Amino acid sequence: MKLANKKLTEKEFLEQRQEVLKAWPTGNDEDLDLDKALAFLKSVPEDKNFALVLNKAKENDDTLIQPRGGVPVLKEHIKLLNYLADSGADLLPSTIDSYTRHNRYQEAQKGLEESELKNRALLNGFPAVNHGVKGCKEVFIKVSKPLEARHGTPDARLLSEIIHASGWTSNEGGGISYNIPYAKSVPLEVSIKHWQYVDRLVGYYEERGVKINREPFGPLTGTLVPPSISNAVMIIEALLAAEQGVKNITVGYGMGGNLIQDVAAVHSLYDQTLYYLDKFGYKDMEISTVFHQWMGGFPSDEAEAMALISYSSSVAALSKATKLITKSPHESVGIPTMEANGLGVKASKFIVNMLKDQTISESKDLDLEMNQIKKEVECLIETVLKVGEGDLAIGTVRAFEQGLIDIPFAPSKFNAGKVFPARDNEGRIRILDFGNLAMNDEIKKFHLNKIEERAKTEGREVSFQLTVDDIYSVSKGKLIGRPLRDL
Amino acid sequence: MKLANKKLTEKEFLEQRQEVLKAWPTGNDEDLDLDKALAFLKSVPEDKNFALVLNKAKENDDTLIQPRGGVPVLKEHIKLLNYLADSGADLLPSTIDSYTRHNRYQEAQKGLEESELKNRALLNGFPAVNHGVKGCKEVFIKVSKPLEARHGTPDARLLSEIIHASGWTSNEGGGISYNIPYAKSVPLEVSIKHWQYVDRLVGYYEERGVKINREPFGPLTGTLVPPSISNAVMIIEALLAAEQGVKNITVGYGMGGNLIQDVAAVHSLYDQTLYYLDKFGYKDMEISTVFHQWMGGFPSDEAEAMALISYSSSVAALSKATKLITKSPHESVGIPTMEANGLGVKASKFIVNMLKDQTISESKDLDLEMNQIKKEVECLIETVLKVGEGDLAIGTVRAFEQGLIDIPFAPSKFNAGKVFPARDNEGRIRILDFGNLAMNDEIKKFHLNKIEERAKTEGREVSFQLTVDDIYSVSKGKLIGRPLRDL
Amino acid sequence: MCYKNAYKIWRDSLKTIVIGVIGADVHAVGNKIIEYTLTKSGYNVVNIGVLSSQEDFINAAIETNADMIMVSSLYGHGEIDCRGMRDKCIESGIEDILLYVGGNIVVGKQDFSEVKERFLEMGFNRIYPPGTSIDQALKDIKQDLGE
Amino acid sequence: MCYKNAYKIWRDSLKTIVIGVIGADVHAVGNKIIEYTLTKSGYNVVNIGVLSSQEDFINAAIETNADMIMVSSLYGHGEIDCRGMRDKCIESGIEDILLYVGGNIVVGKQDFSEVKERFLEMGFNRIYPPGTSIDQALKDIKQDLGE
Ligand code: B12
Ligand code: B12
Repeated sequence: MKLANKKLTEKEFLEQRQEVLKAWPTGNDEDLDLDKALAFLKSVPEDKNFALVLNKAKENDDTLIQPRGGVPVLKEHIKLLNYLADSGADLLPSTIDSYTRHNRYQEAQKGLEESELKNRALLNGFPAVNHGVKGCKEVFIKVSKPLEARHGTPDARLLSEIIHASGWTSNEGGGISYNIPYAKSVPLEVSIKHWQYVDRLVGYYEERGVKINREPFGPLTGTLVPPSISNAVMIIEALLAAEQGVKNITVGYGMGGNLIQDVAAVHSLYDQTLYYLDKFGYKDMEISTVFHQWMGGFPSDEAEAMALISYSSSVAALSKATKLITKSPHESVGIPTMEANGLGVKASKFIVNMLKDQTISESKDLDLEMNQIKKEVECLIETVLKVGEGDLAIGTVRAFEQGLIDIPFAPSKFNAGKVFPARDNEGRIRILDFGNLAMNDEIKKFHLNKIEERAKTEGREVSFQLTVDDIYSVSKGKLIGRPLRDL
Repeated sequence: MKLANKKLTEKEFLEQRQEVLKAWPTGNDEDLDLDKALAFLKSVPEDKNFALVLNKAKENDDTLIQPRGGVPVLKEHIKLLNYLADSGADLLPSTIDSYTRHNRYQEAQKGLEESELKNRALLNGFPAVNHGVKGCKEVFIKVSKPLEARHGTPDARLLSEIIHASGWTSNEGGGISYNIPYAKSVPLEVSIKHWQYVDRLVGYYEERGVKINREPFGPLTGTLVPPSISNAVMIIEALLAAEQGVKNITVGYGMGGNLIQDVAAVHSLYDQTLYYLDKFGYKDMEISTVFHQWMGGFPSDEAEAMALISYSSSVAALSKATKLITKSPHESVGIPTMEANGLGVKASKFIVNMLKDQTISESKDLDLEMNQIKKEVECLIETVLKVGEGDLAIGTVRAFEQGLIDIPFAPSKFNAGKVFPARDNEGRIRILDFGNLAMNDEIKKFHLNKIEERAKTEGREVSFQLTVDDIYSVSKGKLIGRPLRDL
Repeated sequence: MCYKNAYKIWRDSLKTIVIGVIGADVHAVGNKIIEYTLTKSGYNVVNIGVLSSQEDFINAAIETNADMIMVSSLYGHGEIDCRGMRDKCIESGIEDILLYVGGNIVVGKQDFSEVKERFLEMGFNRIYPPGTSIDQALKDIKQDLGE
Repeated sequence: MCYKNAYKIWRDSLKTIVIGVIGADVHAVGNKIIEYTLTKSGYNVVNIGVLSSQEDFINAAIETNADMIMVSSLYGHGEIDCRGMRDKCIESGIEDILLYVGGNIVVGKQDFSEVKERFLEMGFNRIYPPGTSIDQALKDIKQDLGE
């Protein structure tokens, strides 16, 4: 089948489905019968439906708290999730292990078995495919909050089938955001097709009256990603999902570190997602936003990590994001213990409650930053449509091929990897090297001026060294990687 | 001697001094000879001089970190301070115990001896007068950062003599701020006179070329104090100090909880302090600002406390205060352990570093809030001058007598205690009951409107219950004490 | 029966609690809230305020024929300030009065069971750990004073 | 001697280090920084990138006659992914090659002395705890490879 941004017919979908379910024995489960799954999903109570809980939060101007978290052994995983809920999590995750993400179910099985045997986690997440509907349903039944699969899987078709049939009403990812930062040699064309399937599955349920939330992964590589690049990717994935019948979408953003730029990014992400969905004729969409606490390298000191978590939460609350994904004080070291994860949740919840009734006042500075982001996003999206000759999916593949869209620090060979960011004098993320990025000269000049200004302040040349220093800086307790100054 | 805002002559000062030094045997120390003390103070290196370090920070736009901290036993106290410095404190405190604050040196002695015996602190601070110049000098010599006495002492004359002669180059307090929130039956007239002496002592050294910093205590009762009330007190104390020859002053503010109001308060505090000092002809003043992390009831959960500490630090950094006074995760329970205190320092330092290059953008909202505070402060200061028939000291006493200035929740019977604050819908601190507070009708209307707006949102009447709910709210994780709503 | 009398009779029917903050302690906020809460809960509250000595508490209790003395200590010197209080009550002839203490009664974060032991020995009837708000103690008060 | 030759001779004089990220791990940032730092420090760096198998590392080492293999593992599966690597080196005839491993090599916060033991047994020469940046390891590299 040729790539195109076009809704899969039910026939195409069902045919593909037969293949998908064969990838691993758990695909055989009778609960994967679509009618059975639909009936089960319809029995999910309102307060465990991810989409409905998000809608309510948006209405109330709340920022909901969701940690990451997943361990291999079923019992332990359920224990973890309940602990997180008790700590204050409003929404629950199940972070999937990396073998499963690469469809290496055999290795996942080995890791799972060894973890059970040794009583020590050898996998970095919950192998949902290996646990199958049986295990995933048990998780669903034994927790009291909505569940989402969080992963990083270029081909998440079987995984998605299993989790939705188990009553999990949200799924993170997208054809770009779960490929470029998460894989090396999966062609974009392939991952987009696979995510069309995942979205079509949600559309299938949606058409039959079951609300399921979808969440493109905003932070991408989590490393100095300029807001316009991630926002453009979010909007493209929202459009691709909408075409397949998805109605409830949460677009995401990973904190950059400068308050005004971050708030501007969340606001313009929301505005432009609405704008483009409307422009392309997708109606009755339910759009919310998710803010990710600092996604780059964390400080190893736990008090500092707690401070960073709290600061991230303040920004999230002030940006009025609908959801906040939290980190833990163990972030720089390894998968957190249940307790450490809970500390992150508690601190985050405290902050969003404290800041519930506050916003960032409108200001010229905020306006300018929003306009800047919007202009840049427009450049990118228009270019994608142009090179795609009107087709968004094709345009995306071609734009990445030509480096017109380019995600910094991504491992994928289908990403040009020529864009290098650096911070300006206020710590806002700007672009130092545009590579082939589809932005006009005015924008380029703006960025370069800002970076030159900074380099001048620091008495040094504009070079890749700025980028390197900025990658390390937050973990060392500074936003901007300035050379040490005499005190 | 009659009260007046007039510099003590050297003769008056020296005469009074003789009495002061007799209050406790340690007043007898030969190092309290003014020439000896002066010589010692002149030997204090630049990086241990509080005033100079503050000046440098202000120039660099840095926000310095200072914890609170003091334990009775000398060796333990030195250990504590060095630990705090290693955790990142730029400036060191010595918090004085409560007996000393009330000049009950006998009881302090008992507490000190019992603490040494039982190897467990029975005093809530460092009894500096009992330790005398000998002990205080040892502290000074064995730490590497500038030292300040932090207390709450209506009559701090002997204490101040001892600490300055020991090389401590900053002293917190003032005739109002260390009486009204810290005493019940000390007449304001008396405490103002005693603080004139303390300021005159600093003026004496200042005239002879030694810079010493003075810091009026901004947070007052730490409990929902409207910014204009504390700012007015700060400005009055700055003027009283300047008259006695103090040159280096740090005016303070305790966080209220709403970002914009807090930033507005710090900015206008700085602006108006400069304005009034200039207006009354005090030249060559060096003014800096200090921001106190949340001074009201803390949450007992340590993760939440860390979050509150971090949020407070963000506000401090964004307000560009020169100094930040930190709290610890043990705040709600008791005097923190060394380690817990260090955690607060680390988190705070991390945040001010992260936000070093950021400010709150100018906005209409911020401007309006600043103007509001300035107008109110003007009302208060003009009234004080009026009832004092031009004399600030006399005016202050009379204004408090008549409730024209009135500090919420203060224990002093020389405070009217008729003002009750409450938060508005954005969590800004407004005044619910003005008592006799010297503010004009326009201001009163503004406040009452804001509070009515809130009460309406919550579907209840304007009453003292709002105040009570707001006193508890932050410790329960909300800024505004709203009635529980259904979720 | 005139209005004033009715009021007095009602007033006298209430149980009386003396409250205050002991020693050199000036923490006034909790004290004001305690007065507000106990009054709202139907007690006759005699508030001697902050910076009160043992004698201040006892004298107030004798004068008002109080049923309970509720000592607040927030600033950490509670241990020193409260010693011998029960003995003074005995000397003053109110040996059976209920003695409550709460707030942040010792310096720092200490093992509370030990702290409680120390204050029980001093003769206090109920001892509350940090973070116990007055609302949480209402149940005990009701129980000890009768509905 | 033409320019190209001079370059080649200089190039050949450098010690060669193979770097990459093992297993299903895609953490690319540290890997790019390691390449940058080692190159700047005068090593010939062969970067096989993320998602590399033991075989990928060993083949690259053989092809480039490398002095050291530096394995990064960030995502937590390092323990599974690294098992048997020394044996494979021996089989492939590069038994003496230096094997370094670093990053976040196991799942979660574990006692590092135990972790180190496990990896020493697997035949690694140097094992680094989380938070050790490449700059901090330069000293060891210099020492092991000679100046
Ligand atoms: C950014 C990031 C991501 C990005 C990566 C983008 C990309 N493609 O590169 C994204 C968001 C995609 C991501 C995904 C995942 N991540 Co991740 N990620 C991070 C994070 C926050 C920073 C990593 C980073 O770039 N640091 C900056 C660079 C410069 O530092 P560095 O990577 O540590 O490398 C330096 C040193 O380690 C050292 N070093 C590295 N190798 C070696 C080798 C030797 C011999 C020596 C001497 C030194 C050395 O030198 C490098 C340069 O100085 C870390 C946590 C942290 N450190 O704060 C988690 C972290 C590494 N991720 C983790 C996990 C589990 C995942 C996921 C499974 C998702 C999840 N559960 O959250 C997926 C895995 C995907 C996969 N298949 O690999 C865990 C690993 C847990 C563990 N080991 O127990 C971490 C530690 C977070 C955590 N505490 O849970 N991640
Ligand atoms: C506000 C505050 C101040 C204000 C007080 C203003 C004023 N005049 O009222 C200022 C800034 C002036 C101040 C000064 C000092 N403070 Co202070 N202060 C606080 C703080 C932050 C909040 C207190 C408060 O108002 N809470 C709100 C009210 C509603 O709650 P509450 O006071 O706890 O009272 C409730 C309960 O405790 C309970 N309760 C109280 N008594 C009783 C009795 C019974 C029987 C029962 C059942 C219940 C009960 O009911 C009350 C209502 O619900 C607390 C720490 C905290 N809690 O977060 C420290 C704290 C009490 N302060 C402390 C100290 C040490 C001091 C100082 C010595 C300075 C210093 N070292 O920092 C001085 C002491 C001055 C003096 N001589 O007393 C310590 C005490 C340490 C200890 N016990 O180990 C604390 C715990 C902070 C800390 N962790 O270091 N403080």
